Amino acid sequence: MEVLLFGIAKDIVGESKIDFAKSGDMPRSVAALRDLLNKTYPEFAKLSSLAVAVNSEYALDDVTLRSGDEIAIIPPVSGG
Amino acid sequence: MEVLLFGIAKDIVGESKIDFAKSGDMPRSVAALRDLLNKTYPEFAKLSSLAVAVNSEYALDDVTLRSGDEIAIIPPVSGG
Amino acid sequence: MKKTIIEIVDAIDVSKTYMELSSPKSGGICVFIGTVREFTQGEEVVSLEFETYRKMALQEMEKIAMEAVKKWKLNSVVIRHAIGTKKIEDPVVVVGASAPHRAACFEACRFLIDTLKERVPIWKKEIFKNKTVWVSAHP
Amino acid sequence: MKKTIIEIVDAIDVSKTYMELSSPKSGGICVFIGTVREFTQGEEVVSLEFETYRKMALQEMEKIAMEAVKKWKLNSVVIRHAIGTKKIEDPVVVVGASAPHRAACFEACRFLIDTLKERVPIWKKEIFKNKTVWVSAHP
Repeated sequence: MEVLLFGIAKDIVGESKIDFAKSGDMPRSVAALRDLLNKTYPEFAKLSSLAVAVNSEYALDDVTLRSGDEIAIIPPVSGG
Repeated sequence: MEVLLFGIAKDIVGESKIDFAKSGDMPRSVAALRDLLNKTYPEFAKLSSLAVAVNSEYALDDVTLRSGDEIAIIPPVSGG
Repeated sequence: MKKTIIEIVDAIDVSKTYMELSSPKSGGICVFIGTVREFTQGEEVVSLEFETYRKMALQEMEKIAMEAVKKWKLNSVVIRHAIGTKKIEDPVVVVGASAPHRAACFEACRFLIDTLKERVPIWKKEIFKNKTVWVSAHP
Repeated sequence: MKKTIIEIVDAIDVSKTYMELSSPKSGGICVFIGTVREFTQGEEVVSLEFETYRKMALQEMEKIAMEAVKKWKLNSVVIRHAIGTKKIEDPVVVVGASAPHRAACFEACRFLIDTLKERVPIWKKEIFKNKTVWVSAHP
């Protein structure tokens, strides 16, 4: 499972994506993904907000993650 | 004293101006001008509103008219 | 120095408005364009004819621009109205404002067109197939 | 048939927006242009860098356009955002709406830019002389 990173999220991790196939401990829900990110990269907890998109739609914490999903971390947006 | 006419006011009078030097009875105030117009051309009384400009500024009824003034009848505006 | 462009013209070139309003001090530019609509209250319009008391109209447009610049701290304002015969889809008026932030330019732009319609001496005649109407003349 | 134009581009040509929104059914067109301002909170900006999650951004922009068309009965909508490096005075976003009457196009245009800023996945980094800042990232 790949997780795409954008904006400050990319800077925090130092990569444009995280591949959970490599690390082995794939999170099963949006909430679990958030917990894992906050634990691994404490800088995430300092952001104004952090959203997760599953298959390019905003996803709430209870959404289940499947291995084929396109998952993205959406730090505070600032277009316009 | 000349009074400029625009829009429907021009259509009502049938001219683009009224020259009071010719007709002799020059009104002394905005109110007097309105009275005269309404008396001479009853169609003016049917308009939504009727403003008068003296020297290209909107003028209230009590404004005095002098022979050198540029006077204009302003029927309801509809720009834009 | 605040820039204001006030004009009454025969034909409006909308595409230049943006460059007239652009400024390094602005973060937002709002432009409104009024165009000739093919139907008015269900009746098909052939064309519109605009006339103006030019000297007074320019003066009133200038006052409106000044009021807006002062109230919303604008960097620039454009108020440009066309006169003469206008066909369906032709632009008849363009107003625009630029400001550091977007709220100011939106509010100012709305004020410019609303106030222009209230008090600038310009008159519009609607030409239909079988009649002509001076807009707003009668209740 | 309602016309909507949704794009993420490298450089915005503002001048074509008006023609994209023009329609015989419209009496009013409102366009908002967001540009790079030289100062942010008193600090001089060198440039801005925009990046996007393109697939999702286009989808969210499309949803916003559809919401606006439905709510305000618009004839057409444009939402166009630039990405990459933008210098002072460059346009970074253009949104516009056309409608039979002006109130609808103003309200819709404001909705388009406000909602874009709330939920479209585009990120802006401010480049100053001595630092860079991801806008809105921290409280």
